[in-house]
Amino acid sequence: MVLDANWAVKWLTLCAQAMAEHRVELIELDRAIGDSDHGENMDRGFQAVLAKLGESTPETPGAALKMTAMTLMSKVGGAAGPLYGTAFLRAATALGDSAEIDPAAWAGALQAARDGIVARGKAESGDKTMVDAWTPAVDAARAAADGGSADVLGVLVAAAEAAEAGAVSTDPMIARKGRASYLGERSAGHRDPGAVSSALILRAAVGAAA
Amino acid sequence: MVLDANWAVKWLTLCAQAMAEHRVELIELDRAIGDSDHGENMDRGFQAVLAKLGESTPETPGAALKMTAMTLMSKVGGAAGPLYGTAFLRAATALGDSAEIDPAAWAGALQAARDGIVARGKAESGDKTMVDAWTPAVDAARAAADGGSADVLGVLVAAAEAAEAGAVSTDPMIARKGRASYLGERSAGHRDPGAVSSALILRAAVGAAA
Amino acid sequence: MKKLINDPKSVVQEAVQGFGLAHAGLVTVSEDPTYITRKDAPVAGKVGLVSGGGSGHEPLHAGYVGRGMLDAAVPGAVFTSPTPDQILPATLAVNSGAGVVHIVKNYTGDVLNFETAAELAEAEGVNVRTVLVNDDVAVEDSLYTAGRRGVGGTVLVEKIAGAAAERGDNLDAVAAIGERVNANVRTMGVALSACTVPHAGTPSFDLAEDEIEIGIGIHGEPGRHRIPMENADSITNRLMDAVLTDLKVSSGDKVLLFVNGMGGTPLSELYIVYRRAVQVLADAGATVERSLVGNYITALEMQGCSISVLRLDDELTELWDAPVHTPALRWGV
Amino acid sequence: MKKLINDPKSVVQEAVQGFGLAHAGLVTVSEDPTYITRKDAPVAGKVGLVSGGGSGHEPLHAGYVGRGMLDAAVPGAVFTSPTPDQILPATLAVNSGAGVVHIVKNYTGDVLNFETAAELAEAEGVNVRTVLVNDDVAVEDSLYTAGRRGVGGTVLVEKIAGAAAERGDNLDAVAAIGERVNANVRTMGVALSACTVPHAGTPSFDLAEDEIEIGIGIHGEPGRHRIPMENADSITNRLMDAVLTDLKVSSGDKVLLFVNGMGGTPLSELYIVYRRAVQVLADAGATVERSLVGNYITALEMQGCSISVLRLDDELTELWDAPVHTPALRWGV
Ligand SMILES: Nc1ncnc2c1ncn2[C@@H]1O[C@H](COP(=O)(O)OP(=O)(O)O)[C@@H](O)[C@H]1O
Ligand SMILES: Nc1ncnc2c1ncn2[C@@H]1O[C@H](COP(=O)(O)OP(=O)(O)O)[C@@H](O)[C@H]1O
Ligand SMILES: [Mg+2]
Ligand SMILES: [Mg+2]
Ligand SMILES: [Mg+2]
Ligand SMILES: [Mg+2]
Repeated sequence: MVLDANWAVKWLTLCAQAMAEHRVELIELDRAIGDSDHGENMDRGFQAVLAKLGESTPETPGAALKMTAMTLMSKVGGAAGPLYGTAFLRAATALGDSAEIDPAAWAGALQAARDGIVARGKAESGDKTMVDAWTPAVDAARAAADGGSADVLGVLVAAAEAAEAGAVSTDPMIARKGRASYLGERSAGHRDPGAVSSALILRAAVGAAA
Repeated sequence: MVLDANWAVKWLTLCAQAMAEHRVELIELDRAIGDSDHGENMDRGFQAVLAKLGESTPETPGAALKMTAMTLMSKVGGAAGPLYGTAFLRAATALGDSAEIDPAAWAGALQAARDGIVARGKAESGDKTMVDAWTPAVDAARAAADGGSADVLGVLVAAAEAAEAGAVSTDPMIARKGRASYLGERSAGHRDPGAVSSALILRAAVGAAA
Repeated sequence: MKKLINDPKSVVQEAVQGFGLAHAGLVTVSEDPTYITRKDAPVAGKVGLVSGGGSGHEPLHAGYVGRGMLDAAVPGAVFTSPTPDQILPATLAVNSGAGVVHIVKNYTGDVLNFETAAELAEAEGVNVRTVLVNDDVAVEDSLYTAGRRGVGGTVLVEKIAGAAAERGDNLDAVAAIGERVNANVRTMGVALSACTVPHAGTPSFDLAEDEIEIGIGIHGEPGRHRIPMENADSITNRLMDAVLTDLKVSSGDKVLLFVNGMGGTPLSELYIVYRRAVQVLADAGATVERSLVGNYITALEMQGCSISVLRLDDELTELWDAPVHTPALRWGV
Repeated sequence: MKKLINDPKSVVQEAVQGFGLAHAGLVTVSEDPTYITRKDAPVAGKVGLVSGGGSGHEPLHAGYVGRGMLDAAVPGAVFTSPTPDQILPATLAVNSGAGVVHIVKNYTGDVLNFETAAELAEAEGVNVRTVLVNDDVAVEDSLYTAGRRGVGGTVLVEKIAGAAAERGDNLDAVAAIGERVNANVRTMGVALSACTVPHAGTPSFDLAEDEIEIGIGIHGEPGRHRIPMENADSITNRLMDAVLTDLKVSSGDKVLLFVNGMGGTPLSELYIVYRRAVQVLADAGATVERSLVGNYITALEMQGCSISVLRLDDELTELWDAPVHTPALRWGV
């Protein structure tokens, strides 16, 4: 199992599938503390990525992620568009031209993605945003990669599980960034949609490698 | 029992009471085949009549009806305002200065009222309008008065009963005048609100004499 | 029923007060009896234009009082035509001696009340002409109805007759222009939801989640028939079909296309309807020379729209383009 | 969900097409990427004004493209901010060389997308200034929120900055005027019902028949808190209280009062609110010098309203009065 261009294509394809499948769920989550569009935005964005993949096949994982960044940036809109756009762009840059990604490189790419989101959105952990999925994911991936015991699949799994737990952890939080922050305390008791879509993306990475 | 100014004042007071009591019912009837305002219009109109009665007491039945005509004309609006206004005005004219009304005079006043409504509204019997209450009422009052057997109360009762039956008779009719006519066949199966308010008015005349 | 009101009984009065405050530079409000006149009324030598009807259709009619349109508007209770004791003083207030045109939507109540007021005004020496607007193709104009209703076309009659009066046309000429507009305009409407009259408190009709009413008027009356929900293009096709057939639109015709919101429908949806209506007209060989899209004659918060098509000639177009300065319609000034 | 649409996915595209057809004399529509420019853009020597945001707030922003207001509008998907690949070409299209001002409502998505577009435009040699509108007093402007939202005040910023650009102010001056308007305007809104985003299909929040949401924005988000239904005067008092306190309105102030409908509320109700708002201002010793009442920045078919108060000075008043010729706001021309 190697993380190469094939894997990247499969990952993005599974992302598109996941967004289509969870479109309504993400809309419902956003309906509760936002403006009911997150599922629609993500679905539209990844359908566009899928269309691009149909046009030409990227040569490297980095190229695939760069194409994804540009597409999400121009098709998603809202807060999620620029944030995911930046995340994929930074990850692509971190990966460079490598044909294959090793555990450390993947952890580094996730770190770059997370830092990109924070740089753009200025959210901190606990602000009830996608950062609350990404930060634990990065930490888990880094730990798995550094431990040396995990193969690349193990790193993907660690990141996905941590992101999922991170998404769940947003439930009691009071939002301090993004649209949900307007609700103040009323935002508590709901899961952040962006954290959930982030976990879906990281879970799809596992599926593509399995 | 005589129909004098006192009776007229009591009649109009009972009319106001009836319209207030049946306000919602008349709105509901008008909601089904019109625009939901008949009960509100009639209530507003007769409350204004009541207010006028509080300001000065009419000397004759004719004066009471003329005041009512002018008040309804200026406060009711819609189709019912001018139609009832004309009806009361014509009745007042028919009664002239008489201090007391005998059966024949009352039948004549009802006839004049009915003719006024027809002159203004151009509706025929069977068009599903207030005319379908007034025409049988006039006929019944005339028959009772002409028969000579009925006292004035009998004439009032005959008119009220015929008006009530007339209102019920509008149920299956297809409206050909007024707002309900826009509905075409969908107007069948509903009672005409103006016919019902007409019956209430004629029933109040009985109550005032009882 | 949730509404931004204080008391159903004071809705019209308070709305008119607010209107008067917001447009104090343009209009004068008489509160008892209720009517609104143009600030500079009566305009010397000019024919006066008066319209009115039940409230609940805002901005109609008060929103169209001002230079190049109405001289006075007379609002009745909600969905209830005004009374002669309102219409008469409004008529007298705007009569400069050149006479007054009453623009009356064809409803029994409006017709009767304006009729009485016109008689009374004539008795006071004012020449009155009445233009009856009856553009609604949903209603058959036959012995078996009260005749076609006045709906969307009313706005166009008021604008164009208003421009004719402003340029100095005499009483008969202004009335004739108004009648020409009425003769050349047809309208058909659809409701996706009913409206709630404040004093009634419940929706004016009940419509299932998958039904719409075709052929509604502007008073929350149910329409001619009820059909399952369709998409915007199909609904537009239906409305346009009825309008174009009745108006006998033919290739080469130049028209004004007016897509009107009933009050509760987003503007974006009106533009979707407009888009399809333009296509239908193009298919019929007609060209849209002028257009109007928005909430101009409403039925409270009803969701839905009406489409009006007015066949234009050069004079009507010129009068449409003439300056107008009212709270709700303004251009060229 | 009943809407006059064909397909939730084509709502924006078809509405924009209809808009372009209806206002072909005033605007040019680019369909892919989607943006709308003033017909005569770029206007030589003039600073360009670009605004944009999610769709569903019509007539904002496209309705304000034209002389004396915006040079371009960039509509995103419904309630979703537009993307840099729309904002950038719109910016380039209206740049005459005098630079471009981006008017951005303060939402994370709008801020981020406009930020990227501005960077890209700067990279292509266009000077860009950004005016961030954040007039919503319902949201506390603190470290613990995304900051106050841009709501009703946006319309006023666009009109007044547009007039400044039209009279020939330079880039920094236009931006400064926009910021001055923003600094002097506060807004607070209320919803009586939620709206339904087409692609979502269900109302954006659930509100009982006897509840209202105080402090709503324009995206169908729930408000700051929910209270039992009250009458129009009480609701108006609440909104005005919040606005006047935050704006620190004091005796002698001259203001512009803007009562805005959220889309599904009848105009008559807005006038009832306006009436009370004027009384509240009078009690505070302030005078209403200018006013605007109607549906100018909406949330689809939401029922409710917002009240904005802008403290005027002579220059702002003069710029407000300056001629404007757009599909949705027009005077003096
Ligand atoms: N400043 C921020 N930093 C990180 N993530 C954010 C920020 N603001 C919003 N988000 C994320 O974006 C998600 C909402 O995305 P979306 O609904 O598509 O955009 P919008 O809020 O513009 O409608 C939120 O659930 C949250 O995870
Ligand atoms: N042409 C007519 N002739 C007689 N009665 C009529 C006519 N048109 C309407 N009506 C009566 O008026 C009633 C409706 O009155 P109302 O609801 O107050 O006025 P509107 O129809 O203007 O809302 C109808 O129920 C009918 O009885
Ligand atoms: Mg969202
Ligand atoms: Mg009625
Ligand atoms: Mg009525
Ligand atoms: Mg959004």
